[in-house]
Amino acid sequence: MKKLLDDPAEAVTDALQGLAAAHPDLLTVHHEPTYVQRAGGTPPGHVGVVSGGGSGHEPLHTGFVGSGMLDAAVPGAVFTSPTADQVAAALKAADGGAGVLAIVKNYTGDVLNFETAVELAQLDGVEVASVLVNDDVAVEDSMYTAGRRGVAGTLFVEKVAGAAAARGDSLEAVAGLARRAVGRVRTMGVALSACTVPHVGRPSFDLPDDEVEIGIGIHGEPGRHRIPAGGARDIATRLVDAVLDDLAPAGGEQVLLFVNGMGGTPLSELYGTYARAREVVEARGVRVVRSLVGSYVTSLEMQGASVTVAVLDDELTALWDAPVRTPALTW
Amino acid sequence: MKKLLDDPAEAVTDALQGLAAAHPDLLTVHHEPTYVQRAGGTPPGHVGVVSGGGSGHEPLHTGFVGSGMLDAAVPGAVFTSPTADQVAAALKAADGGAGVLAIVKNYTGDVLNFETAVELAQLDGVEVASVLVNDDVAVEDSMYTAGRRGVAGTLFVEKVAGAAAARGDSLEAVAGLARRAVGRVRTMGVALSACTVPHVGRPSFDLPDDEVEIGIGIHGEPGRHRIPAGGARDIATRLVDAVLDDLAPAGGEQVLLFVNGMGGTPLSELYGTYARAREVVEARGVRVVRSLVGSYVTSLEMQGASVTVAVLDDELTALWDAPVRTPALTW
Amino acid sequence: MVTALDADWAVRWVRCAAADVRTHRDELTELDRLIGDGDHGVNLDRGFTAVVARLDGPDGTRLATVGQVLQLVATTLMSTVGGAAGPLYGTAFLHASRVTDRPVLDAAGVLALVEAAGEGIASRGHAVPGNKTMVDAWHAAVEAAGPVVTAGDALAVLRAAADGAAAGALATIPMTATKGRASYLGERSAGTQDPGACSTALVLAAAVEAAQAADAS
Amino acid sequence: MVTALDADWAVRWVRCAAADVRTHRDELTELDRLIGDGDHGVNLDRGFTAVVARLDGPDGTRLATVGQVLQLVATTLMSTVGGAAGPLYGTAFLHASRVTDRPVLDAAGVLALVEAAGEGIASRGHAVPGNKTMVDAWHAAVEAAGPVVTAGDALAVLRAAADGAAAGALATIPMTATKGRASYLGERSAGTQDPGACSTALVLAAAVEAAQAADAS
Ligand SMILES: Nc1ncnc2c1ncn2[C@@H]1O[C@H](COP(=O)(O)OP(=O)(O)O)[C@@H](O)[C@H]1O
Ligand SMILES: Nc1ncnc2c1ncn2[C@@H]1O[C@H](COP(=O)(O)OP(=O)(O)O)[C@@H](O)[C@H]1O
Ligand SMILES: [Mg+2]
Ligand SMILES: [Mg+2]
Ligand SMILES: [Mg+2]
Ligand SMILES: [Mg+2]
Repeated sequence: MKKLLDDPAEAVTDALQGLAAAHPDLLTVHHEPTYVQRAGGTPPGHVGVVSGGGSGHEPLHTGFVGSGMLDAAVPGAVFTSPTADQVAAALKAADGGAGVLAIVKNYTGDVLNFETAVELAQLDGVEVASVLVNDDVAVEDSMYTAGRRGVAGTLFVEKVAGAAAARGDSLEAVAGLARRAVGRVRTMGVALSACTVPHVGRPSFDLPDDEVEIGIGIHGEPGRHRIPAGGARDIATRLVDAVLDDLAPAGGEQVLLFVNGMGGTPLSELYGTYARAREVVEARGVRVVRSLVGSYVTSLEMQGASVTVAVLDDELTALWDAPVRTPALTW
Repeated sequence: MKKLLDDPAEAVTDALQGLAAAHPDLLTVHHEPTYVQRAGGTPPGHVGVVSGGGSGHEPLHTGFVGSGMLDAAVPGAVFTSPTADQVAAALKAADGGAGVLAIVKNYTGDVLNFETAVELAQLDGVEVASVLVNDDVAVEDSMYTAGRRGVAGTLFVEKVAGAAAARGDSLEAVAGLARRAVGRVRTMGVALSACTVPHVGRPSFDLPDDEVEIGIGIHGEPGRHRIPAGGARDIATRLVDAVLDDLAPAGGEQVLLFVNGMGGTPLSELYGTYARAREVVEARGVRVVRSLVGSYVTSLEMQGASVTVAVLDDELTALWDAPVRTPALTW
Repeated sequence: MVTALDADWAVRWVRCAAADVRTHRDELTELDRLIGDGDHGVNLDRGFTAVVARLDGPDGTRLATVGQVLQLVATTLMSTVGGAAGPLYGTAFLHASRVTDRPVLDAAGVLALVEAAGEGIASRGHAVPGNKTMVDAWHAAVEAAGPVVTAGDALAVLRAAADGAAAGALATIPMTATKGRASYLGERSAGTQDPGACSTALVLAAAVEAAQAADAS
Repeated sequence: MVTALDADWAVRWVRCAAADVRTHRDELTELDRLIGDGDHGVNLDRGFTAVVARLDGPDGTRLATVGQVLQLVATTLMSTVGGAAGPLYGTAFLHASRVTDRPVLDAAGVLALVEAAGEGIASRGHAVPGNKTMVDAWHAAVEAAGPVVTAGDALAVLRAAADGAAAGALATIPMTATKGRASYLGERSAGTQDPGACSTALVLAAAVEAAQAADAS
């Protein structure tokens, strides 16, 4: 394992130090407990939007702190949910008097720690609503699993909620829009290589040279099954089909198509995959009206990608288009 | 080799198809010969700013086409300079009546093809000025080399030139500012792993697990020497020292510090490296007033990073801060 | 025969557990790498290291009851471990501390401790035996310890619980996970021991170790 | 003895060169991987494939002089190869076409062809012998071919040029590059043959092959 790191135990702290130093206009980093807050705090009277989870998915979530998206983000250790007291501190800090929305990716660790944190913040008089993101169609949502994971679709939910909060919506309204976003976004991913967690020092799974993992999450966990390594067209077709089979669009819908890199995939491959994915989406009678291509919800240096489709309506489109200024997403 | 590609010979075209489909508001892609042009073309009366080079460095250059940066970009095959007729077509297309600035990275292939292209465009009555970017301090600029390479500092030159053109500067003024930018920007890079050119199918060099290449370029070429793999602090110190020794700041200068990923490096490692690099820069009495952290000038999926320092003055700072709207850089 | 276990035992337990977690950190992490996300050993090691640091600090000097020790463990794990294991182990020790707030535990007290811990985890994680989680180990511990309590030997109860946990952890190997990250793997999760069940067995074995040290002294 | 080479020979030359470049594509690319950026074989293969496609198309039917064939090669390489090799080989064939615009070349004409090509490359790339570039092969070709021309055998001149190029290419192995990408490696460039010099030797050997086919027929 070779990485641009010093002590693996300090890797998260070191990265946060750099984030704070590079973006003093956008955010500040708090310590003991650790969380990242928007510079200047939540505007008074606005709903605070908070998310968090294990590190290793950068820019998610810390890179989305700023105006128009997250008011605070809580990074845990690599691939490890933050602790409840970290999350509680961020929830309290992000309260601008109109309450706070907690956006939680559906993992046992995140759910348990956010649950406790919400109770702690509420004890301190902060009004908190939660929304659970579970966009990963690779996992069957059945009694035999912990339920679908929250993956790249989280970006869409955070953007929509942040924009709703920025225009002054109430906590109930922001939470409602975030839930609407969750209901309309689906993702499926593929890994060409595993990633190496710094303190583990070896790849998170072993993958032969001629196979890819279909249905991976974003924690270096293996996927649902392996298939022979096909080309971009083959993979894009599998991912889009899985996503659209689940969304079951009637046809004629307008969608956001988001091709996300897992961290180690060149941008050119993501654009090539986007081209293939778009062909498949449009062949099913769905219109792509918004696009995002890049490495936004990653698994360290994993090679691979995910395809996310979000079904838009006029309001969600307007919220997606609304101005945003964060280290990783700006328009 | 596993990549999200279909036919390696079509990889550049496939990525361009995706780029065009994802950003119709920002750019269009022309074929036969291939170049990328800003949507709507160069505003009449404005200087056109054009760059190009081999593919595999995305988002450089095609991802910087839009308003406030490049009016056209010319992608060659992977790591292969585009042909002269491609470049000539882009130069002609980017002429808004006020002439065109060609920004050329200093590689024999780029220089030769741009030279011919400039002659061809001038034959067609287009006024063209050229500026050669050679920011890589890893290469000694002596009679024993082809001269210093153009690497990540190219982004700074393109941003400055694009902003100058956008405010209506003359060709002479835009070229002068671009040359001033070239004179004040220096870069040094490190590779932790090699990259694999799609049609080659094997890594561009072989690097033992406990060594890193110092002084790499952006074409998967080996560096000047190998050193035992140290941590982020060790590497950042070496890179910053090489850059600042060359720039020889008197102290008190205001600089842009740009930590660039080579394609396969997680963003968190880039921020950690930025934190270390900034400490070293500031310990030498130089003030970091602008920052950029991300994978902007890449070598496919290579793991590694480069550190770029640009010495700012009021005008260069204003041009850096000026609005830009491109697929990869927007503010 | 050890009829009673006190706060000193609890402190020794926690120190033993911390040492054992450190020793087996990479094994736990490897199990989690195979069917989870490869951090379980590191998570617990970070937490127990923090616990020992607090025991060595001013907080460690005022611990008069078993419950006080366990409460310190609970709050420290909750604020340092993160992940699923943090709140789960935290809740286990918190619930256990509530039924052990006295200077000395007898055999029935030990059983109550193990029961409260196991129930805490099950209620927090909504898991039942057979889901291939640490609940399988805790459940087996309680089942094994129950019948032994009438003999009145606190160490024997503890030993039965630890042996039960070890057996319960091994029994997770063939299971297909239906809770936690391993459930994402579906049938591919079968064949590997659940990391949380394995750490549970470690932690309960450390309790026995600590009690044996008392017995010998 | 072959006293004259015509446009048909030039067409055969180009086809032979294309086939040989294809056959040795991966070797050329591997040399370039070692001291450059690993694309030389692919670049030339793309270019010569395009040349053959044009020869097979309508453009290929109206070629009456050697110069016309070489001009088609020049413009096609310039617009399809890219990199350093595109303009360099393009200029070589362009300059060569200017001195060969007649139906048949004698021994002196062959020498003029090789000289013009070599000079074209040297002037375009500002390289001199010893820089470890294709100039080393072209220069050695000209040096070897010059003395043979008085005998009047066009094939012998070509053969001397090709043998010279091969020797010149081998001579680049110990050199430290001071032009092109390999110069970035400094002394680490020594020990590997220059890819462009190697392809030069291939291309000139193809010219001999094509002339021998004429001789036999
Ligand atoms: N719902 C649950 N109930 C009980 N135990 C669980 C549950 N989910 C996970 N676990 C336990 O947690 C362990 C994983 O802990 P750890 O790796 O530290 O956290 P994470 O899964 O967040 O990375 C599993 O091996 C399992 O024993
Ligand atoms: N300045 C130069 N003059 C002559 N030949 C050169 C020069 N620079 C490079 N070359 C030749 O070009 C070859 C490399 O070609 P190629 O790999 O196709 O282009 P690139 O270097 O742009 O990738 C080198 O092996 C060398 O023979
Ligand atoms: Mg975890
Ligand atoms: Mg090249
Ligand atoms: Mg885990
Ligand atoms: Mg090359």
